[in-house]
Amino acid sequence: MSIGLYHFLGLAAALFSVGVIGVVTRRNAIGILIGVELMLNACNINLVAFSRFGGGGMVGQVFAVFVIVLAAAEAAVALAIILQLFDKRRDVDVDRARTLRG
Amino acid sequence: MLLTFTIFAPLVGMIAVLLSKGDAKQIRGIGMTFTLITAVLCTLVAAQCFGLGQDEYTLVKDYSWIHVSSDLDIRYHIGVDGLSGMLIFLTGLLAVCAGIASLRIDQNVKGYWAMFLLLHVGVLGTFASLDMFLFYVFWEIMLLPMYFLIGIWGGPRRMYAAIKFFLYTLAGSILLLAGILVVYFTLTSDGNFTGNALSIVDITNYAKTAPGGILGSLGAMGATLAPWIFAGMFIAFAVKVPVFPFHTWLPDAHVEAPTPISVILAGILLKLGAYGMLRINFPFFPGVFENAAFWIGLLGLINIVYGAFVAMAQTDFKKMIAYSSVSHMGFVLLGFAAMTSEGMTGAIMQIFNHGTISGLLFLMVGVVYERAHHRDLNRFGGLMWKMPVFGTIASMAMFASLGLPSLSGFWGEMFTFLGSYKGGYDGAKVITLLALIGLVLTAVYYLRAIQKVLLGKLNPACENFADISKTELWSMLPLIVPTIVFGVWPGPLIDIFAPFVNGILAQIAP
Amino acid sequence: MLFAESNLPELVSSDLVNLGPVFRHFMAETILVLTIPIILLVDLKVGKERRDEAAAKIGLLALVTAFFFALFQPSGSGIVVAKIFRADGLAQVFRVIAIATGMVAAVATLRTGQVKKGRSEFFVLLLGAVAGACLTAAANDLAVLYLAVETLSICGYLLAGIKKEDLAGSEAAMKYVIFGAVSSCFMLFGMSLLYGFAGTLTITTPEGSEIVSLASRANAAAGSPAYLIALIMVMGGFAYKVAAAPFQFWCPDVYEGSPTPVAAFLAVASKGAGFAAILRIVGAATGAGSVVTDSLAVSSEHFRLLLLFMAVITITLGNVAALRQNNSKRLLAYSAIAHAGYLLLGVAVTTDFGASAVIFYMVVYFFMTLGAFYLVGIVERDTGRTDVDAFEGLGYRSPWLAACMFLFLVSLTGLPPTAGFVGKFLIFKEVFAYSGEHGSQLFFWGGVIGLLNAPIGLYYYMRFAKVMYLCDQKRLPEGTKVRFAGLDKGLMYAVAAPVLLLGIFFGGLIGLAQDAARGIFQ
Amino acid sequence: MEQALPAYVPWIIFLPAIAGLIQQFMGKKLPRQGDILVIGAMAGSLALSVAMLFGWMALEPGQFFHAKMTWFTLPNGTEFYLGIMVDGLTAALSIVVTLVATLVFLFSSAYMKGDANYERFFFWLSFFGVAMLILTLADNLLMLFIGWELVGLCSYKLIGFWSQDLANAEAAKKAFITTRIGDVGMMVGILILYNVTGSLQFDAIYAAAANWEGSTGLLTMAGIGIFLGAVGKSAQFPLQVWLPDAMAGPTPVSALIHAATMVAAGVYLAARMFPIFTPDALGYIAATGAVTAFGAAIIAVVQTDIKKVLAYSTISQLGYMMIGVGCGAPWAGMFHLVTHAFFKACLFLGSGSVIYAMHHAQDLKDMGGLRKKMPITFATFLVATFALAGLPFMSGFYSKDAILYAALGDHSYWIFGFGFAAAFLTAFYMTRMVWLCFFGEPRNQEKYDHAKESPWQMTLPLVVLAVLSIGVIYNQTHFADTFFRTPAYQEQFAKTDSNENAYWAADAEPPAHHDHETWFTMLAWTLGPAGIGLGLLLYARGKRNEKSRVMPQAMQSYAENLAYMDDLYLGAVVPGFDRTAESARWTDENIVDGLVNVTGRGGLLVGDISGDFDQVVVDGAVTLSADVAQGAGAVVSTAQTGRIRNYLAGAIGATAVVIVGVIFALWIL
Amino acid sequence: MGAQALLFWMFAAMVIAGGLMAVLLPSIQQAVFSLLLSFVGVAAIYALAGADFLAITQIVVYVGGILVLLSFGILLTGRTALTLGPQEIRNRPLGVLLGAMIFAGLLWAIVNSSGFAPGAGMDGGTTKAIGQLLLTRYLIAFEFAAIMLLTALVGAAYLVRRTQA
Repeated sequence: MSIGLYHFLGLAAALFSVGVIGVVTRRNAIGILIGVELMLNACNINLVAFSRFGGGGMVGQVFAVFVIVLAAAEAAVALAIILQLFDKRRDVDVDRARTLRG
Repeated sequence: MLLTFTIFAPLVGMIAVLLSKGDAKQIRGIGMTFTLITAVLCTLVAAQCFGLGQDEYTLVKDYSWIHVSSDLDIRYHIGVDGLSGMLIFLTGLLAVCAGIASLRIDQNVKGYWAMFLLLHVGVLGTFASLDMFLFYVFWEIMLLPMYFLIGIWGGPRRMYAAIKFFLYTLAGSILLLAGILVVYFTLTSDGNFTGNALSIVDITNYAKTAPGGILGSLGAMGATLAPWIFAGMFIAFAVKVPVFPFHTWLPDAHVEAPTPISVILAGILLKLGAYGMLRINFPFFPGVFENAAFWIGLLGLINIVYGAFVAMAQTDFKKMIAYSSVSHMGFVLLGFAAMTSEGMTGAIMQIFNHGTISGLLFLMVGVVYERAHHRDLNRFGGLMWKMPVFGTIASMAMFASLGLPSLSGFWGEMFTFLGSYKGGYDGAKVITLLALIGLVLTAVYYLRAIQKVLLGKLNPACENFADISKTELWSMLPLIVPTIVFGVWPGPLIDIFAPFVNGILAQIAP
Repeated sequence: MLFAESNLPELVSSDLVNLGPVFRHFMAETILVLTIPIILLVDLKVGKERRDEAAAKIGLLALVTAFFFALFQPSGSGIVVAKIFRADGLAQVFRVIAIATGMVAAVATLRTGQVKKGRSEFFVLLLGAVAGACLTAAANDLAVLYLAVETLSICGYLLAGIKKEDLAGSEAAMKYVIFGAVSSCFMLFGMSLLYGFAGTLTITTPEGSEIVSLASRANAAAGSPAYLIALIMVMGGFAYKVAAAPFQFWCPDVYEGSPTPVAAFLAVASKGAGFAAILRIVGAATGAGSVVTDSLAVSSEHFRLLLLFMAVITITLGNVAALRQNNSKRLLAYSAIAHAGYLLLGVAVTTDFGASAVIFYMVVYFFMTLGAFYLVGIVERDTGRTDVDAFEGLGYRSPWLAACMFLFLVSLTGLPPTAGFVGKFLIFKEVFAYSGEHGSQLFFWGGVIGLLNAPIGLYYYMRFAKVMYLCDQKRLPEGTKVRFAGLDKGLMYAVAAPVLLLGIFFGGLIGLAQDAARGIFQ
Repeated sequence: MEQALPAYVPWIIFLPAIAGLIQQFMGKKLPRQGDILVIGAMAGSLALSVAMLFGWMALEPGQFFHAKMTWFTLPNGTEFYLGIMVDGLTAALSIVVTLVATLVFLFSSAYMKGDANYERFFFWLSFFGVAMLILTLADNLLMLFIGWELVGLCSYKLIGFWSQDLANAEAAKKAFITTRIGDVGMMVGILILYNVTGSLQFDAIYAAAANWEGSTGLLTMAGIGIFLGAVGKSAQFPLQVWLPDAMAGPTPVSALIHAATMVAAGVYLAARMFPIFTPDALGYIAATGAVTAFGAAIIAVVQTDIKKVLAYSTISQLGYMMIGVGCGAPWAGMFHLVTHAFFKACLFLGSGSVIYAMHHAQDLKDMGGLRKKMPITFATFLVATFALAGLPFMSGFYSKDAILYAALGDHSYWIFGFGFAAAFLTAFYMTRMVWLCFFGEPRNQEKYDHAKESPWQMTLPLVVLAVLSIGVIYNQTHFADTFFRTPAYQEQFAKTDSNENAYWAADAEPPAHHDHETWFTMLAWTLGPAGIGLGLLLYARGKRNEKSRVMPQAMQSYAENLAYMDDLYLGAVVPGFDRTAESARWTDENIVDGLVNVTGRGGLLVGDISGDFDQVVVDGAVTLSADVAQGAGAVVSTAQTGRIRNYLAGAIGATAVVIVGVIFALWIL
Repeated sequence: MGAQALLFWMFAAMVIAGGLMAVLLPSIQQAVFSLLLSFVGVAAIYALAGADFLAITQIVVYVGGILVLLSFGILLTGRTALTLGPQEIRNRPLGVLLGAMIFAGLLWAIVNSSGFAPGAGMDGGTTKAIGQLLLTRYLIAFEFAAIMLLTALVGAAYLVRRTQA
């Protein structure tokens, strides 16, 4: 059998799940970001797969481009905020940042 | 137009009060003026309601209010028949009394009168509206002013009472809303139904003919749903009446509320529940009602006996009277359940007369409280000798309430019993005979109260009590007169709502 | 064959975007977006000390002009702009809401002196967020939708943390950004699958046009499990935007931590944008404008039930949790969650009237929630407290403020004669009507549960009323007079008046909402 | 049958009514606080009733006056009437009422002189007169019931007239409530009758009863129900407890209300309703009467309070009348009612005169030898006593005789026995009282010294009443003959198996009195003297005084403990009610409130919003609901840990569950 | 199975392995470096799918941008981040469970779905096509994205700017 749409989709699903694991288990804010990046990549794999093997056409890849750009921006912002918080708490353990709760 | 003016006269008054820059005195003046205007208009409206035909409304105004689509057409549809006419008259009556009694309120006068007048907008609107949406809107409008009137001008535990009142009533009216919506959507999708799915009149007429009731078009689901909706609406109104076991807000509310508000509460708000049952609950679901009659009668019995017993055990004057209201509203249910002309007559007479009498009683308590600043039955005594006028009126009121003939309280009970014994459901006779116990119990706690407050040696603590003042007397007069007049001559009272009774009996007990 | 040159058609002029319609239908957004670099340039020009007020002036000016443009921009259900936007009523309504919210938030920030430092950044971000919200409502292309949503989110993250000296603010921002990033991943994954099903990024097809879109391909896709899963994941992402269960966790913390005007903005504008997008996506996913086959009908039914459960859970969750709150911002946050639930209830029936009910409710919600937050902001300014007890005795200390607050609360509770009641009435009417027509017991009981929540709502809203009015007037905290005058007063009256008037004369707005909602579902 | 009502008849009611109102509203301004007005009005209606009597007698036998006007109409067209019906019963009772009332009013004008509330007293007296006359003249059960309740009210007000003293208030309350209990029974009767008849007019009811469709048991129940009303008002067993206490009221009140008229109204009711009584009902009535007559008589023997003696004697005499009705001879009952009204009123007023002289001391121990001090009182008192004791040629003799004979004729021999014994006891205790009061040595010297004869307003009534106690002025056969000729009664007579009534029904010449069996006549003649003789035997020698025991231990203690009835009520019934009430209150505050709150989540909300948890705790079961709602809120709040990762886990977990769940639910399963 | 398949499985393994390491390794730096592995793998997968432009962008932006950012972050948060050490990971079983559930669900759904839009798909270079699209259909979006990036950076810069005095 030749490699087709479903292989890519499966790969994407797997990568997405891996990202989920990271998001749920990491206590380090940056760790969580790592998980997020993995999930985003999974999405991109989907997009590319559909545009390559499905009837999606090129737009999918454009979408992927946007995703990558936004991912970068998001990462930058997230990092900024995390550093901002770190400045005050000297601590990247998100579990310990819980003054807001209830 | 008259009816519209009547409904919104208090609103104008409220705006006037809010805008007036005057001091407490002037505000009282404005408030009182508008209260009187309202009362006069109410009387005029009631005067229109004699000699109507069966199922006939007068002073009807029916404008489109919100026309969204053919199936959602909310109308400003008002009108009165004998029943609502009578109750509007009662409202005017009590408005005057409560108004005069309110002249003594001196804390935050502006707010008080605004709320007081707003309350009447809600009440009058509810009595007059023939569109369910309108009905619900007015019904809810009553909540807030009441909440504040109890909560701000009330006694020490006013918050507790206010919130309790609010929550109970709102919980009830939510069920009402659910019911309205279900009825509404069913009718809009019902091919046989021609007419406005929100119009009380149309739906009532449809309920006569529709196969399987107004939910008939739902088929089996409708059959299962109808009792639920009926029960929901019934609870909504039962909370207001109040019916056991939804009555526990009443004593708290009464005890904490200032005197005039207790008067309104007992005199009018409780009646709204009964009115709702007569106007919406029963006519919409005649079939269900017939099956439920026994249970309603049973609830009535419980209210009568249980309420009387609880009242008997009270040491707080006001609480006792509050529970006596619970007991007396039981007669209303008993009369409804009977589905006989006598029963309906008795119930509706009870509605009116309990309005005047309990109003009078609460004014009495107010008078005592003014002077003693407590309501503990055991700490009075011998007031008869210190304040004879008060004593006379008070004992008259209590005897009226325990159903002494020649005072209006008698008729309600008498006809309720006569009708209920004829009642159309199994067990009516047993329930009625058991309810007779109420006669004795009522006598017991009222006579006890008379004895503890009025008779015996003059309690030294009450040495310097003055007899009731002119103002207080004036605030009672509008209630004393009907108590006596309708006691000896109930004719006009019956005549005004007779067509309604025939109508609803034709509806629920054909 | 990697890196082989492909043979594409050359560009022809017709492919180029015609900017005319863009300016005609999206002038407001254009203004907002173009103002951002202007502010930045001005920053460079003016001195350090004047840059903040300069930015404020420009930003406010931009928002106001944008608002008026937004009001009068032509819109119609058929209009497609630059292939990727729709300028229909939906876009119109939510665009107006978003810009208005932005205006009020900006004013609130200035009036309550919330963000002292970094005003210019604040305005830049606010403009960005507003623009994002507007485009979210207008986007008709998955990629653009994602772009707009992300813009809104990212600016939101930064706004939440804009007070960097404030620990709570930073924590809120951190939670917001992380939660947002994750849930947007879910949304994106779902979108990517939808793209796979549709074969195009276009979401809906306006009636009369032949554009292939998700809506027109829904029938084909409906049979596949992945389709429903994709929808669920997309809904997850939007549930985060509108703070609906199970993605509501961030909401209370973020509202409490972030500056009050920002909280207000998030509560109204970003929720509104979310719902605009939800309506569009759900409409497309249930095959709006095309003949529905059985398979699609079935999957739509399942999807409806999911939405119903989501809604009911959200309502109950928000109400019950709000019972125990003492911080007014937090309390309003939970109430916002509950309201998201009510709105979802309106979405769940997937009828045009339901959609119009949602739009109506959203407009009302805009007035009452914004008003409540604004007043909380004022009280916070003068007392420095945001707990409910800060309102103690306001009924006597500044009666008109209390009156407005009370009006908003009554409306939030949903009692007549306020607009809040009408909104709930329309939504529940539709729910019951649906259950009646389709004989759906689930919808019936869902509606009942929703209704039964009202007393709970009443309870925690009335706590404000209680502290404002039912307090012991003898022992009122003296001195701390809450100033309520000038612009604040005017603005609040302007916001309060509709809450009351729309409760009595709501026909017009319903009509408007129905026009806006026409064609979202069939 | 019916004859147009003479125009003056309504004025029998109107006169005292108008007088009462005037006196109420301007009594202070009127001379002597308007008592003359009241007395005059009552005298006026006396005259009118006399006229009415003769007017009625002029009618053909069996005819009666009747007039009615519609009062109000029910929605279903049922009409209720204000109506007056004058047959023998009415005529007789109205005479009694107006006459005794007039005399008592006159008497009070002296007796109550100088009382703080003199004019209130007269208002209530006239009000009573009005109510009593409504009751008498009514042509339907509704009006009768109204009058019935109103006389109850007046009796309440007048018993409690001196209610600065709580004991009097207690007595008044007791009277009202006890009679109210009877009224419940009466309501039952009314309900049953109305349910069948659809009207409360007497004629309709008679007709319905005459050809009764529906079970006889129901009719019996109706009868007994109505009769229970009478039991309450006429202080029959077991509701007699209130009457002795009612003596707390001023003596004229006791004379008018609690001896002559109101208590007799019960008998009137029984007689009025006679046509509807089934044999069983009649049996029950007779039995009640017998038990009451005998039991009260025994108690009277040991009473030391002069008014209490009379009170118990009244109870027992009322029992007698009931025997009469129950044995199918309502005419005998009514006859005794009339005679009793006069001599018992005389006795009460006499005792009143004595008490007046004794400065409101009414215990026998303070009396003795008063005959010298107050001859008129003594003489009249003696006459009345003879009448009550049933000495030949006195009114009481004939009426009792008629009743006993009716009992005999009804073949209810044990009832006859009871009545017989009661008659004997009556003679005995009256002798005892008279002796201890008027003969012998004064036992309280200084009171004795101050005592003097009462003014004419008090003595005149005594004389009149004493004269009326002479029996020969009555022709009781004629009484029976004419007074019950209305057809309803005729049919009923025909039904009841009393030979004498059968005879009346046969519409023949009434038998003269002497054709009783001789043994019966002998007995009747000796009964009274025997009792008196025994009394003299025991007391005349001055050995014994009011304290001394005269009966076997069992009877004695039974009598001294007032037949244990009060113990029963105060010890068991009343506390029982109170305890029920108390527990009801507790339930209401703790359970009902609680339960509803649990369901409505109200408890906690109400509780903590109003900020007083104590209240919630007081609200009992609400604490439970508190936990419930606490839990609900707590679950969510603990979910809101503030840990972003828990949030993520929650959200993602939910999504994962939904995804997998959906897949399983929709496709795999 | 052809070379393409071989490559695919190889890179897929690389992606997943890298990803797993990135999420499972306790040390944050190691995580970042394994992330690099995964990213490169993804880029390769793009290339396999014929998305050359994306592959390059992937390398540039992710490897050259985001990874650098992350490592900067780690350096700036320095000590604590390193010493968070063993506690770096918490309730891994839950995470794995959730991951597994989602993976299973998605995989099952995808495998059983046939409704994907059919089409020949396209091959050959994509750079020009993407360029064209960005300049025609997505021009507005493209510009908007630019402004948006600007805004984000301004905001981020403001946040991280040290606020002395």
